[in-house]
Order: sequence, then C-alpha cells, then structure tokens
Amino acid sequence: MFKKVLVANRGEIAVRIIKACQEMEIRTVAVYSEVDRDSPHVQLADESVNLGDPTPSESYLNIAKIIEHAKTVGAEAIHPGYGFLAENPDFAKACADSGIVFIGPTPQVIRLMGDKIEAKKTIAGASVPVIPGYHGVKQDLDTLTREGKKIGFPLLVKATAGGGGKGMRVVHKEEELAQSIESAKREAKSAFGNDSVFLEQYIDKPRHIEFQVLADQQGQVIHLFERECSIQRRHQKIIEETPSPVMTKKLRETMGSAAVAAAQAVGYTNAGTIEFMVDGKQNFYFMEMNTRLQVEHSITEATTGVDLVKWQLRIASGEPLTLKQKQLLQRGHALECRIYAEDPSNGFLPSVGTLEKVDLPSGPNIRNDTGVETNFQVSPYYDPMLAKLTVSSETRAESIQKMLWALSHYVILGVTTNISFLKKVLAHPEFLKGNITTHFIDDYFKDWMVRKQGLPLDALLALAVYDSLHTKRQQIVRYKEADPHSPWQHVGRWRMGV
Amino acid sequence: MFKKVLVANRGEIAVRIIKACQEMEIRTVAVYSEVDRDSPHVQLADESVNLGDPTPSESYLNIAKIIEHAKTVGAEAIHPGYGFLAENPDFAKACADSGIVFIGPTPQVIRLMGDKIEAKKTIAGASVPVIPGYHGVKQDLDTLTREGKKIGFPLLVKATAGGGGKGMRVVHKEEELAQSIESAKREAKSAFGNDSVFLEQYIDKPRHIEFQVLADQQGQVIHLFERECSIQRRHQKIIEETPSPVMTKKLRETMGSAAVAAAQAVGYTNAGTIEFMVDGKQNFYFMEMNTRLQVEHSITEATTGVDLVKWQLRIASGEPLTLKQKQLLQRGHALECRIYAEDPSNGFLPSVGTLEKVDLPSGPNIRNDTGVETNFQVSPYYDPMLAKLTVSSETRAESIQKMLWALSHYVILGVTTNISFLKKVLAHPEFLKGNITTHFIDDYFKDWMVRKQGLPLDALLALAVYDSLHTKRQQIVRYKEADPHSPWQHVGRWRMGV
Amino acid sequence: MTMFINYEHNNHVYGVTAERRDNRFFITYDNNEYTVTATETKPGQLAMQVGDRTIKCVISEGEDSKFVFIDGDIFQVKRIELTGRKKSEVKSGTLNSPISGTVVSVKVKEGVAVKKDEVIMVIEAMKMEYLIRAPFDGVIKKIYFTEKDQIEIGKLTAEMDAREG
Amino acid sequence: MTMFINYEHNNHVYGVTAERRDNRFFITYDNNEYTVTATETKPGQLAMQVGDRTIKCVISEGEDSKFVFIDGDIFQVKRIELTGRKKSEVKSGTLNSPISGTVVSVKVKEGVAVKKDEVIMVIEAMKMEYLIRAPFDGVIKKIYFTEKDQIEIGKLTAEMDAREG
Repeated sequence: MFKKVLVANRGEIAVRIIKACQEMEIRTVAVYSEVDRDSPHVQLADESVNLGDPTPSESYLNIAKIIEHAKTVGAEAIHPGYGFLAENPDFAKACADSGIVFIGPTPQVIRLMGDKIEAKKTIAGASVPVIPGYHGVKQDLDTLTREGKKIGFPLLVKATAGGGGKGMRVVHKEEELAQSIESAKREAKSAFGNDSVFLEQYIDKPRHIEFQVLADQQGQVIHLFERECSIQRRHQKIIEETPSPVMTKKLRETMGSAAVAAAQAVGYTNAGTIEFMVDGKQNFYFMEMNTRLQVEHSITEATTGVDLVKWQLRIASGEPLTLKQKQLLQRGHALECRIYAEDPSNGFLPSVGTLEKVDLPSGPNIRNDTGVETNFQVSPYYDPMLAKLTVSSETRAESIQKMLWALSHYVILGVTTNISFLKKVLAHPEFLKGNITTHFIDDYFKDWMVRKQGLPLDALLALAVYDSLHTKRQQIVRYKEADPHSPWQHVGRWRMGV
Repeated sequence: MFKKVLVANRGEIAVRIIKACQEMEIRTVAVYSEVDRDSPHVQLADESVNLGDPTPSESYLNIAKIIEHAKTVGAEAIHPGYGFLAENPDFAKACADSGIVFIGPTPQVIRLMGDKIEAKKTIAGASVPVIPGYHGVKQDLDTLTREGKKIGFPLLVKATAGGGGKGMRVVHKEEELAQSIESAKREAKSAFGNDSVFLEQYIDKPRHIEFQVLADQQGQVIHLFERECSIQRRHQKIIEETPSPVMTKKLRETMGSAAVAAAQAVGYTNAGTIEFMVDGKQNFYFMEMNTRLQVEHSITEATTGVDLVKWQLRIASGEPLTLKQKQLLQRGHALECRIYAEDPSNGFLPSVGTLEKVDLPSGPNIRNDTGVETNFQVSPYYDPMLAKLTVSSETRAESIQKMLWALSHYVILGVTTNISFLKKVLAHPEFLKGNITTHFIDDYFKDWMVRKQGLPLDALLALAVYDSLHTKRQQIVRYKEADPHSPWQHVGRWRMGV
Repeated sequence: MTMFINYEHNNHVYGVTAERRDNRFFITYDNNEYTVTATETKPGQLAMQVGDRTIKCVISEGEDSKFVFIDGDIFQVKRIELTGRKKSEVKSGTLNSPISGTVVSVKVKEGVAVKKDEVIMVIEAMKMEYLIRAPFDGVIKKIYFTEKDQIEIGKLTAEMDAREG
Repeated sequence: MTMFINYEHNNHVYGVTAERRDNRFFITYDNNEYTVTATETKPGQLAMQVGDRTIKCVISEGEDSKFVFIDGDIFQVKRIELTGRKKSEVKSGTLNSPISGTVVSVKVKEGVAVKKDEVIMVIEAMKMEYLIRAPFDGVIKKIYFTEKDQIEIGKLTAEMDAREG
C-alpha cells in the first residue's frame, strides 16, 4: 500500500478521501488555493500544499503545478476525487509520466470514455444496448436528416461535446428536424467551439439509473448494484437513492451483467459508474461511463457495506479484489441529498457568504460528508455544493422520513441553501410513490419558490424575541407613526390562519 | 402508533430514543432534573418536564413523579431507556396501572429476570444450559459447603442481590470454602442488606457473549446475533464488538436458538438481551437476561441494519414483527467504545467539570451517540458515561483501525476521559488477535497509567506556542534565575529521543 | 418598554412591536397579539412556546442580515429602519428607503430647510412610486443618491438635522 | 521578548522558555531548543511543524487549567508561577510552592525584614524537603500557611515587599 497520497481536490470529497487514507495509515497531502487555506480538508491532512490563485485553471485544474508539488512532497499516488482533473486523460498521463500512480483507470480508458460517440460504439460492441441513433462523423444536413428519419420521432439532437442541456433539441415531427439540427449546431458551436451533433431516439419517461463497478488490475470486475439518480435539476443530480423503486431482481441482474461487460470491454480498472437510461417499459440503454468516484457513492456504501474509496486505493496499489459478486448484498434503502449554497427562490443562483453557523444532524445511519464548518467562507470560485447528507434504513419510506427529519435539523446559516426545496421534493406524493423520471423537477417544481406566502409568523416571532433579548435599551428605535404615504400601506401582507 | 411518548431517561440514550420517535412522527416529552435543564435531550425533545432535585431518587428514579407528569402531558407510552427505571418491575406496573404503555416487557417478566436464581431455574427448564451450581434458599453453612463440594473447584461464591463484584469470591480449594462463604455473606449483607449467596462452577477463560432478541406481542421471537462484551473493567463493559472473534456459524445458530428459547420460556416481549458465558472450549451458559435496550445495541444495528428502538416502539404499540429470522444478516464488523468522564491515571475516578470543547470525529460508518455538547456541565449525580462511539466496516481489522482513527480525533476537553486507555486496549496485540476474556483488563492493564513518562514534548511545545500567542505582552512573567535550592533541580524529567 | 421593529424579507417589510417581561414576550403583528414564552438555550438557539405550540429555531447574525432557521427552512431577513428615529437622538433624523428600486427624482438639495412631510426623494419599484418625506422640520444635511441611481431597501437616502429650538 | 513558563502536570513541573517571531517560535526545554512553525487554524486549534514532523493539537482553557488534546490523548496542565515575579511589579515579590505537600515549618513572621535567600518556609513532599527562600531583600507582608497545613502546587506561600531604596 502507498505510504503517501496527494488528494488533488477540495471540499467534502477531499475530506472523505483523506479520512480513508488516514484509517489505512497512509500519509495525506492536501492541496489548496488561497481562498481554501483554512478549509477542513487542509486542517485534516497530514501535510498541505498551497496552489495559490483561486482561479481553478491556476489551482485545482493546474496539472503542472499539482504534479510538481506531488513530486516535491514525495507522494506515490494522487487521488483526483470527482470533478476538476478526475476525468482528464492528460492528467492521468502526466501522473504516469512522472512515476506517480493515478488513482483511477488508465489515460486511454479515460480518453475513450470522454468521447461519447466512441464510448457508445465500443460499448455497443460488447452487446450492451445503446439508444438507437446516429453518431457518425458526417455532419452535413442531408446525412443528418436522412439518419434522423431512419431513427424516427420523437428524437433528440445533442451536441457531441455537450453537457448541461446546451446544444440539445427534442424533435417531435419530421418537419422540425432540419431546423432543429441547425439551431443545435449553432448553439453547440458558440458553447463548445464544436458544432458536431448526434441523433438519438427520444426516450419517454426516462429514468437515470447507474451501476457502480469495481475492477482490479488482475481483471476481476464486480458491480455494486444500482443507484437511481432521476431527480435532477438542469441535468444536475440532487437526490439519489438505492435500490431504485422500479428495479426488479431480474432487471438488476441483467443490467448489472451489462455494466460488468461494459467495464470489461474497455479494460476498465478501479471504481467507475455505468450510466443507463431506463424507459417506462424497463428497456435500458447505455448512456456513458464515469471513470471516477461519483458524488453519490455514499448510498452504495450504505447499502453494500463496502468502502469504495478504500478499494480505490487498494486497487491502485495493485491489490486484487477480495469482494465476490455472489457475496455482495444490497441491504435496506439509502438516500442522498446534495446540499447546495444556492437560492431556490432566485433561479437557484449560487449564494456566497460566510457560514455563520454549521450544526449538522446526527443519528443512527445519518452520514454527513462535508468540507465546510462554522466561519467557512463560501467563495464564488467553485461548485456550490457544500455537503452531502446520506441516510439509510430498513425501507424506502423510513429513509424518506429519516431524511426529512435530518433536513429539518440541518442548520447551515449564512447563505441560502436548497434545503427547503429538497424537503418539498421528498414530500411530494409522486416521489413518495417512487414515480420519478428525469423530468420530475420540471414537471412538478418548474416555478417553485420558498414559501410563496412570505416570511412565516413563527420566524417573525422568533426574530422579535431574539431582538428583544439582544437589543440594548439605548439602541431601541421608536417607529414613528405611519403617515398616509408610508410604505406600510403597501407591505402588510400577512395571511391569517397560520 | 403512539402520538406522544415520554422518555424517562437522560443523556445519550434519551437523545437516541427521541430521534427515533421524531423520525416516526411521534411527539416526544423529555424529563430532566435541575442540573440537566439545558441538556441536549431537553433541547431536542418537543416538550420537556422538570423533575427538580438532581438526586436520582428525587428525579429519574422517582416513579410517582414521572407517572404524574406523563399523565399531565398526555403521554401514551414511556420509554425507560437503560439504567434508572428500565428494569424496575414496580415502574412497569405503575405505568400499566395508569393506563400508560411501558415500552418493554411485562412487570412479571422483569421481576422474574431480576431474581437471578429464579431466572436461571426458569431458563434451565427450557433446556438452555446454565452453569452448574447451587441456587437454593437454604443458606446455612453446612448446606452451602456440601453443595460446593458437589460442584467442585474452582468455584464462585456470589451474592444473590449482587453486582459490581461485591459479595463475590473465587474459591480454589476445599479448605477455603467455608471461610469464603462467610466473608462473601458479610460483604453482601453490608452492601445489599441481604446475605443470600449462590455457588457456581468457576469458568476458565470466560467470554461474555450476549444475544439480542426481539419478541412481539403476537408470540414471534427472533434473535439478532451476538455481541462480544468481554472487555470489561470492574464488570463494566467498555468495548463491545460483533461478530465475536470466536464465533462459528454452528455455535451462533445453537446459541441464537437457545436465546430465542429462553425468551419464549418466559413469554418475553419487546427488546431484550440474553447474556451467556462462553468458556475456552466453546461451552456456553446462560447468565442472565437484561429486560431492556442495551447500551451496546448500536453494534447490532450497524451489522444487521435493524433499528432496535423503532422496533421497540412498534412492538409496544402492538405491531407484529415483520423481520424474519432467515432474512436477517450479519454483515461486516462493528465495534463500540464507551467514552467515560473518568481519570484512568487516578483509579478511574469519575471526573466532573465543564466540557470546554466537544468536537467529535465523523466519517463513513462512524456513529456518535452523545448527550453532551460544548459547555455541558458534567455533574457528579449520574453515570459518568458521556458518549458512545460506534464504527463498522468490512472486517474486524478495519473496524479497529477506524476506531483508532476516530478516538485520535475525539476532542472532548474539560474533564479527563478514558480515551487514551481505550486506544491502548484496542492496540494491544492480544486484542488485535481476538484473544480476549473478561479478565483481559486485569491481565494486561492492571496498573495502567496514561503515559508513565509524563507530559509529552509535543504537548509542551503546543502549550508554549499557545501561551506565546495568547499572553499579552504586559502579562508576561519573567522567571527569576533558579538558585541551587530551586525545585527545578528535581523536576526536570524529560526523556530524550522522542 | 415597547420596541418597534421592521423586518425585510424578499422585498417585503413586516412591522412588529415587542415588549419583554422576563422570559415572556408580547408581540404584535398585523393587529394580532401573541404571548410568547421563550428562552435562549444556546447562543442564537431559541425555544419558544406560543399557546400550545412549541417553536424551536436558530438565528445567526450575518454582516447586514440575520438568518432564521425553523424546521429546515432558512429565511434571510434584514432589520431595517424605515422612517423611524432613535429615541436618544431626537435632534437628528435618518430616512431609509422602504424598497429596492430606482431613484426617479430628488426634490431638495443639501443645506436647504424642509418642513415635516415635505417630499425629499421619489423611488420607483415595480411600477409604484414611493415618497421619502421629511419626518420632522429641519435642514438636509446630506443626500446619498441622485436621479437614476439604484437604491436598496433599508439604505439611507438622506440625513437631516432637526431645526434648533 | 522571551517568556519563561512553568507547566504542572501530574505533580511534575516543566519549565520552558518561548520566544515568538511572527509564526515562528523558539522554545527551549531541558537544555534543548526547538524551532516551531505554528498557526492557530481555529480558536485553540494549532497546526505546528517541528523539523519534518507535523503536530496537530487542540487546547482549551478551563477555570484554572488547560487541556491539551494530541492524537487522542488529553493532558490537563496548569500554568504556574514558581518564584517568578511580574516584571511590572519589581517592588513586590510573590513566592509560590513548587510542589503539593505539607508545610513542616515557617521560619519567619509577618512584618519582619529578610535578606535575599533567607528561608521563609519548608515544605515536605514525597519525603523530600523544599525550601522557600526570599527572592530579594525585603519585608514579609503576609504568610498564608502555618505548620502542618497542606499546600498545593503553585499556591502562594507568602508575600514580600521589596525594601525601599
């Protein structure tokens, strides 16, 4: 096993990896940009290295700088976490070139899976179903419209280099096809500098269901069951669960075998995730492979009892998997919520500021993964995810109850967060029934606002009590009687009958 | 299910029960004595009731007061936790008499199991092995010595009303028997007001292994596997684990069936624990039954995924068990440490004071159960257990590593605690090998002291840095040059080569 | 002693009065009176009883606003002074904007004398005009905004000295 | 400026000197010098570098002692003043017991004049005698213990005024 590992990341995932290393008696090196100097991941690590300028390209994305520091401190391996350099084949290669172990698959596999068209072709060759579509290099309008008609409607036009819904169109009728292709290309060109698109059959009632795999360097591949990640807001997962409410024993076995076959087809090593789309009739299609640890790996850990990060370290250091597919068991139900510093009432814009108070819920089977603490400064430089909250229990209904309890006790003050929004989603009757698709948020929460009725009476009473307790007598301000022009005439909007 | 439950306890177990209730949408009522007014369990509960005087008999042991309050607030049920009134048949009866559900077995079962001799007789009748011995009412010296000789040596003389090692003697030779009986009787008389003793075969290399059972009101009884609780200091468990390092599949099935048979023999309901003694040859003997939730129930929860407190509530409200013995699985390994406010260097005397800082370790599969927080006053009135730390992982070795990591990050300052001691026990070669008996602490840690070499250099450097940072210039005290009579000549005791 | 407090949340203002007697608080809002029993169990952590309801909440103070945590929901609230004036400073008034919006006109200049209720500034927000008026007779000491400026809720529009005597 | 500090732990006294230059600390103990680079990352939480070793610890202040947390071990330590005197109070000395023990004899009376090094009190602990001596010429102002009293480490035995002039 390694003696020293550099963690090329920040926030909750850096903390989680450092803890795993420390339990295994591996010395850890944190990296940080100026604004993260006092962050929990830096405090926790055995050593730390300053990357300087907080701009990601100058810090957490700066390959040369990170490799240089890793060499200086004598790190034998680098764990990239997720995001930043985790799926960058150049970084994996730079590690290898410097004699440092990259904790993940080979640069070749990362590069292959990063090209969505090539990835699908390769995986389809392993008899794993992919969505019918056209992924060719010919990009002239004639070819594309001809191929589109072959696929049938509705179909999806999607930018090859795309992400986040940019350069994407759903085409319902043949007449709209040419025009949609052209506008998707224009958008793709401006967003990604690349106007290449592909076409795919449009899936009705799609669910995003992914399978976790672990593959060692000796050629063994296992899967650790599914994660249902359909609850997404603008293609960003916010609530994940396992098992999926629609999963059957048979479908799980079929999809699990497909996931293992996909990983084997590309010579995958280390932890990875095969993302599938599942339609209303339980047909499933390979979407893409994430060649890294997922944010939501915690729910798999809760239901299987396996520590994925420790296995990443063991596999990277050359140890064989001792977990056997037949011995793995999915037990109970786990749910994860991602806690974002964002304002759900204001278009989910990131919210920055100082965390005045952080006091997280605890209890049996409540897991907090967090990279923040009281007095932490949430900066605008990085992803606004503050923390993850994972719960597990005997049943799905119990996990939802536990999650609602935990969210109701999740004190994180100083920025606005999506906690109220998460609670509403979890308590939605269709969510409770498990009737979810990737359109769930758009279907039920399109224009959602925190309490349309405004500030609740209880908050107002609490503020009045608090200010009575904390205002010194001499500071008390007398309100002058309102005149007819007073804004009070406009702003009294309390609704009775709370 | 109940709408409102009163929790007749304090500290970590009150917190744990309140959280379970709240997740199930049961309204909770905390009780507290004057000194516990601001305790976490009071802050967490939906309502709370002041019991006044901190003396246990006036507060947490005061049956009349608690029943009265339960009636006033309209609680349908009372959860007694462990300790205090949890195994008091009069309290269970007083609940029943007031139309309040006692969350536990019937008063009759509590009374029967509280009488250790009667309990053994009843259980032996169900073909569960008990230690050969004499538990008769005839207490004259002639009878006792005659019965003792029948059992053979070594044997144990033990006070019927006993506990904590008082009124207990190990007799190695026939010549010592009469004298040992007499002195045990004297001690029992003065400690418990009752000089009744029993005799038992003395077990060599004994392990304390107990089985958790759940029994519903419909007559179903299941067991949730074993807990190894051999690591005890003066008959007080301090480290528990599951599975037991000596357990085999066959022994587990045999002992599990015996535990279920024992519970069935007495018509047991709710959660309970059958304590067995297991000798070096894997013979096992029924010791006693604890008719309540155990402190160490958390390790069973970690390995089975079952929430025992929620099942206590469901069973008490009349719901049938839906867990089936065949579906229950013991997965991975869990370890619990009890964190006591006590001074291991000073005879483990309880340590009282204000907790200046509480900052607990967190991470995957680290569970903190605690009833204290920063600024909490540890009072001399109650048990000095501050918290429980439970970890689980894939293997025993990994759980020990995780526990050591967690203890090394367990910041609880303001009183002395047993954390250093726990770390030494966990790191002991014989513990690592699983070679443990109930004599383990006596065998290896009889005169243990925290760092016999004194204050470590690192602590001294830290103090000097801290004081340099925090002493104002004008407060700096100049040390006058030592003269030949200075005590410095005596106290320099640093050992070189750290 | 009664306090008059104005809170702003999402561009709406809530005015309450509060009076404290030991751990009991008499709070009025929108013509209703509430009797609240409350204790601060830890800094910023309140346990309150209103009738038979128990309310638990946590309040933290940020740089220019408070955050209220109730049952998992968080509300960012500013305490603002509308046309109020400090009791201990009767000679000097302050005038704060009741709304976030655009200054459409400034009616007076620094140094001029104004009568009580004379319009000092007009602010437009959401197609409504709000008039900032002199709360008492006095002299304009300072004007902080000019036409077309964006102004935020609670911000001081101008300062006045009360006329001597 | 160099500080001289005495720490007591389990009835043993450790004397160190510390000098600070920004975030570097020069600490001597038992004739060894240590150069420590340290920052207080949170109140009471220190990250220190000594040579190639990293030390992390947490220190909290109790009523009359500090608690040091290092790697799971906790040490309760008192900062004591032995025969030190405050620089700003050169005219008045204090004399503290270096050990917990029994007062076996008091050699002087209040009001009498003593010479530097004259024995004021004898304390016995663990079968050894400790002599409390006058740190300078002066007058005994106050004596806090009599024969057979139990005395705790760090406690003031007597007070002296320095002789005028």
